[in-house]
Amino acid sequence: MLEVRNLRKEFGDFVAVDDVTFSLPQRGSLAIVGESGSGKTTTARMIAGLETASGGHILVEGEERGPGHKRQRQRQRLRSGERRARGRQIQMVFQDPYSSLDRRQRVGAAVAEAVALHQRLPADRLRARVAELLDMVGLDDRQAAALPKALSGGQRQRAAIARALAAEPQILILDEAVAALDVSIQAQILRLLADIRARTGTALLFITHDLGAVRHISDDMLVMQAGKIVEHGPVATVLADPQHPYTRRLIASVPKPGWIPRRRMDPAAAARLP
Amino acid sequence: MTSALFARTASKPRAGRPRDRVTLAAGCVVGLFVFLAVCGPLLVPHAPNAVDPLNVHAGPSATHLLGTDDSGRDLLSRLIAGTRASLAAPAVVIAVSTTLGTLLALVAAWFGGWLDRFVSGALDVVFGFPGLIMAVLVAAVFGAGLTAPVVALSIAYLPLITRVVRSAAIKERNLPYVSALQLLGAPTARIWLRHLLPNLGPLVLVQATIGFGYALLDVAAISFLGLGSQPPDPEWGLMVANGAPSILAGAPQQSLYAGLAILLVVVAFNLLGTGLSRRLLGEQA
Amino acid sequence: MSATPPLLRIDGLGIDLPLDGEPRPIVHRADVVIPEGAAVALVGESGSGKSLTARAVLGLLPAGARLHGDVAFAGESVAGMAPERLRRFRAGEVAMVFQDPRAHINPARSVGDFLIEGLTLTRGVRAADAVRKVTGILREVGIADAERRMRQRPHELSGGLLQRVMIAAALAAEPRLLLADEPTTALDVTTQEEVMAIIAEAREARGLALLFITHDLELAAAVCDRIVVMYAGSTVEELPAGHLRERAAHPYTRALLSSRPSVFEAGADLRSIPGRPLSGFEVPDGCAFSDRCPRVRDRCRSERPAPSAAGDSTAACHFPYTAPAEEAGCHA
Amino acid sequence: MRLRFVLTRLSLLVVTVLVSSLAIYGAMFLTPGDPATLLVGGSRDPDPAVLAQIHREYHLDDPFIQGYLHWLGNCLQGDFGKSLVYRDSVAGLIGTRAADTLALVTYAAVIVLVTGTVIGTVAALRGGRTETLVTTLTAGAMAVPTFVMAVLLIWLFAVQLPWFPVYGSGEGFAGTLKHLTLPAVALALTWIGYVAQVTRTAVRAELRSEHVETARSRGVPEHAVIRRHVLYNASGPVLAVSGVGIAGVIATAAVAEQAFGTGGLGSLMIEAASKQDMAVVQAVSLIFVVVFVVINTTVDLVSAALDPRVAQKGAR
Repeated sequence: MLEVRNLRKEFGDFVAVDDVTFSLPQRGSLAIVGESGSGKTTTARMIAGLETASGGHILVEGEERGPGHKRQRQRQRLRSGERRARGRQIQMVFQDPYSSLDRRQRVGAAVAEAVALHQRLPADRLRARVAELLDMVGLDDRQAAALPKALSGGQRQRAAIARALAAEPQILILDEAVAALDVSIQAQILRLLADIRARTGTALLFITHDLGAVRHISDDMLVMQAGKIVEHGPVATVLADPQHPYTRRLIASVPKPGWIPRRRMDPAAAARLP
Repeated sequence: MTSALFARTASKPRAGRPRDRVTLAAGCVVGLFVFLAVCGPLLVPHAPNAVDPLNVHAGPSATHLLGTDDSGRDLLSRLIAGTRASLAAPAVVIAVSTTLGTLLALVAAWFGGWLDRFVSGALDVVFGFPGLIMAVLVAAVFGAGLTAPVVALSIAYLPLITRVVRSAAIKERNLPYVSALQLLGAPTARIWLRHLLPNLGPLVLVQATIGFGYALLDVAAISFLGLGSQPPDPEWGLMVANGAPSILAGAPQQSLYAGLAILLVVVAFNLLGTGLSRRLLGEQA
Repeated sequence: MSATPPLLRIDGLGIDLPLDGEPRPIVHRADVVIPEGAAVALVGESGSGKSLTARAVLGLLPAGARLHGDVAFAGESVAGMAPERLRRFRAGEVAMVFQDPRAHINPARSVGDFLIEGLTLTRGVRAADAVRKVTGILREVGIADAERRMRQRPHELSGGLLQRVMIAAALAAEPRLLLADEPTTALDVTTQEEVMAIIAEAREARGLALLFITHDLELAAAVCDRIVVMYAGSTVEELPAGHLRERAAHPYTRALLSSRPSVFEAGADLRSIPGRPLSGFEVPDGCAFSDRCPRVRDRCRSERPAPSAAGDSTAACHFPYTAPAEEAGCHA
Repeated sequence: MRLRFVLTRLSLLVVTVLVSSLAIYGAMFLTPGDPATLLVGGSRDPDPAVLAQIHREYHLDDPFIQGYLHWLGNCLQGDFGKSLVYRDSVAGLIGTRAADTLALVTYAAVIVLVTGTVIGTVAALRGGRTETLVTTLTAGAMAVPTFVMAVLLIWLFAVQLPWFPVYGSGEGFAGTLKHLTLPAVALALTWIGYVAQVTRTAVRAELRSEHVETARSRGVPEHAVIRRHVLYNASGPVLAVSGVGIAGVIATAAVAEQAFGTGGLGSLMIEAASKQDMAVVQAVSLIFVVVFVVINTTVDLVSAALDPRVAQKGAR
């Protein structure tokens, strides 16, 4: 359903994303794993259309989505119907639960605004749809009537997910969506996402550095390092039998029973660090 | 987490009730003067420009509560009548510079790139031109009167407002909720009007309130220098200048009262502004 | 109790901070014991009070903080130290590594300046000697081109390198106890491993004791001897790291273990804890965890459980697990 | 990176001066009538022959840009034209008054810098009541207009307590100092408040910063923490605000000069403006703008030298 071909992004001389190619099937769940500076978030932002690609193609159901040409993109910026149609393709949930919501807008109103952008509904049907969405993410009436600051990080992230689902997107991108949460809350959100995928068939593109979360939520994964894909395959296979040295290193760095931290970086490499 | 907790403990105890009372009082003073600016001419006990050559430099009395000036005009009436002229000019300055500045800031922050660089650069240039000097220059061209200085000050205040709002707008524009709205396909106009502007509103209001005090100060200074309001207008800055020669003669009341009126209004606007800032923006002590 | 006191004993520590003008309890009851040379982890989520507890060890609390209970270093109460004694204690006996080195190292001064300051200003080491010493330590923590790094400003270094600088600065003081407050939370996993390895090696070489503050139970169990779990301002469980998986008795510890998705086991069920972690001042009368606990009973809501020892560990729970954990989803 | 920042700042200085000079020169053409009437010095009914001569001297009939370049070229060579009101060369008028203004501005600037930074620092370090008191007083000081302060000082020290002379600018160093004290205080007060408040905020922010917590956690003696970490780090913003303070003193010097009748460039400009003697107004505004901009640029450059992060941010 989503196809990314030879995607590239340059910031001046710096190549942030280099020749990234992958696809995400209908109802699929793909994780892009990498550390800071790997280009995973930039890739996600280009797919969502928040960043212009320097080259390559992004296709949703065979249709070109993120044209590389800047001028073409700006023309599209003007057509709001087109923008909404794109909104029904891809939605995104961001890392920081504190600024993902407008601090002056009540949670219910934020979801209602999102629903109203995509469906012309009479007031009572709109209200019912908002209640349905909030219920799906586990928020009640009291939380719907609250301002974001009255909610915990996990509840805000639930609200952000409800807002994204209002567009009934085919693909939901989660950009480190649980990284800022407490451990016990992370588990809640991961379960919620798995549940949503099962109920709505929304495909998930999971951007993360957390291999544990990947195992729980994704079918396939790709590993990025310095802008390039270094490994790509089913999650179980990659985690059980990593091929690329960087993937092995990444897995070896995860604490587990009997794990002893080791210094793997040679001093010469450390000297080249900024 | 810990640092956020510390910040809260450090700032909260200082913002208690007494400060809010100060803000409330400042708001009342501002309200009183706005009321006087609107209704003042209806309330004055004497005609503000009526001279009385037999009763110059009179002290306070039942008929003249604050005494009279060098021409025997009633000072209280002149102060009240002068409220409108003294407040209207800075109000225009702030209205123009705030509206224009907020718009410029939003445009620069939203589109970024060369447009932002151009706006910031242009404002840096304007900032290099002190407002008072600009006002004197235009007064030299157009002759004395309030119009030219008000235009000059509106331009001079532009960079001050725009810089603050722009940096806040850039922060706001980069928050993920704006990206989320864009991804939902919300029209740009809607994002601006329903989200960005309301969120920047408190900051703009605070800036405008504090700026008003300084604009009043600058307008009064220009009138004091003889380049703004002209005699016999009872504008406060002009009254300070008019009264100056009488001070050495031992009759400081005209300058003092007019000066105190200016002081009171500026302090009130400042306190109201900082109070609003604390309430609305939750800023430092 | 033995004749020689442990290196660090935190005994019934409570900390109140002024919030909205009135003192609120942030830490209710923290108990930690660190023998000479041992590594103890203080594990908890946000609001648990773990960072504040660590700061209390240094006597580094915000203005207006009220303390009860005691923190004793080698038998000497930290709260009772005179200012000059406290300063020498901080300069030479404990050292702290903070979570965010970028904020915690003066950005306007050079890295070298930061490193030698602890020696020249606190114990009158000559600058040249101090430079020689910290150069050696920088090499030890994996910074080879020490001379160049010391001339640089903090903003020119990556987060991982800066954290090594912070550790080097702590080691240069030759402390007996190292406090590490989430030293790797802001770092990538591969860098985390490097930094933890550096800390482990330094401990080995120096016989250094460690108080390791973290939210990551797995990491804590891997690098420490004993684990102290905190929740909402109280110590809820204390046990040997090796027993964490099978013998954790407190429902919170078990829930925390099973809510972490495992990288290494397919199909393990992810159990989430309902609700959110509380802060110390939000705690109800009874057990702080009662609202989220799967084993809650009436008594839990009215009576706060006191810590009680069972074998090698201690748990503050009315109804602790006694059977080895099978269902926790994390087999050893 | 550093060099690029310096070049950016310097080119901004040049652009600002060019645009400002263009505005100063162009302002003359905004008048509804003949710009030459602004140069004859206020006479309502000027002699056509004089007007024609002015047109020739100021190249008013040439294309605008040519006239501007001609004027700017002359100004750069120190030739600011002639004032028909004062019947003197503008350069001569400026020359005799520049020293008075320089003395007043320097005096006021010294007061602002010393008092403002000291008060602000002490307030932040002492905290508690001192801080509240200083915050209140400085907020008050910022609200007192220079000319109102002038009136108060004159009333207090000329009528009530005759300690200081209030008019004129005095003879000799001591005399000048004595005569300029009241004007300098009136001029300085607003800016003392401003500098003190920003200094206080900057020092406060450093006191609360995490790196200061680190220094304390390492047992660095408190006096060294204050000196090496708090004051050292706050010096950047304090320097920047000092620059704003000096620039502000210069920009408002005219008011103090006029209020105390000390004479100087500011009062020259205001007199000239009220007499619509454009040649003088243009010359003095240009001088003020150049000085103002040079000070702002210098402060930016020095701040960048003190804290390299400023330069990095600015060059982007």
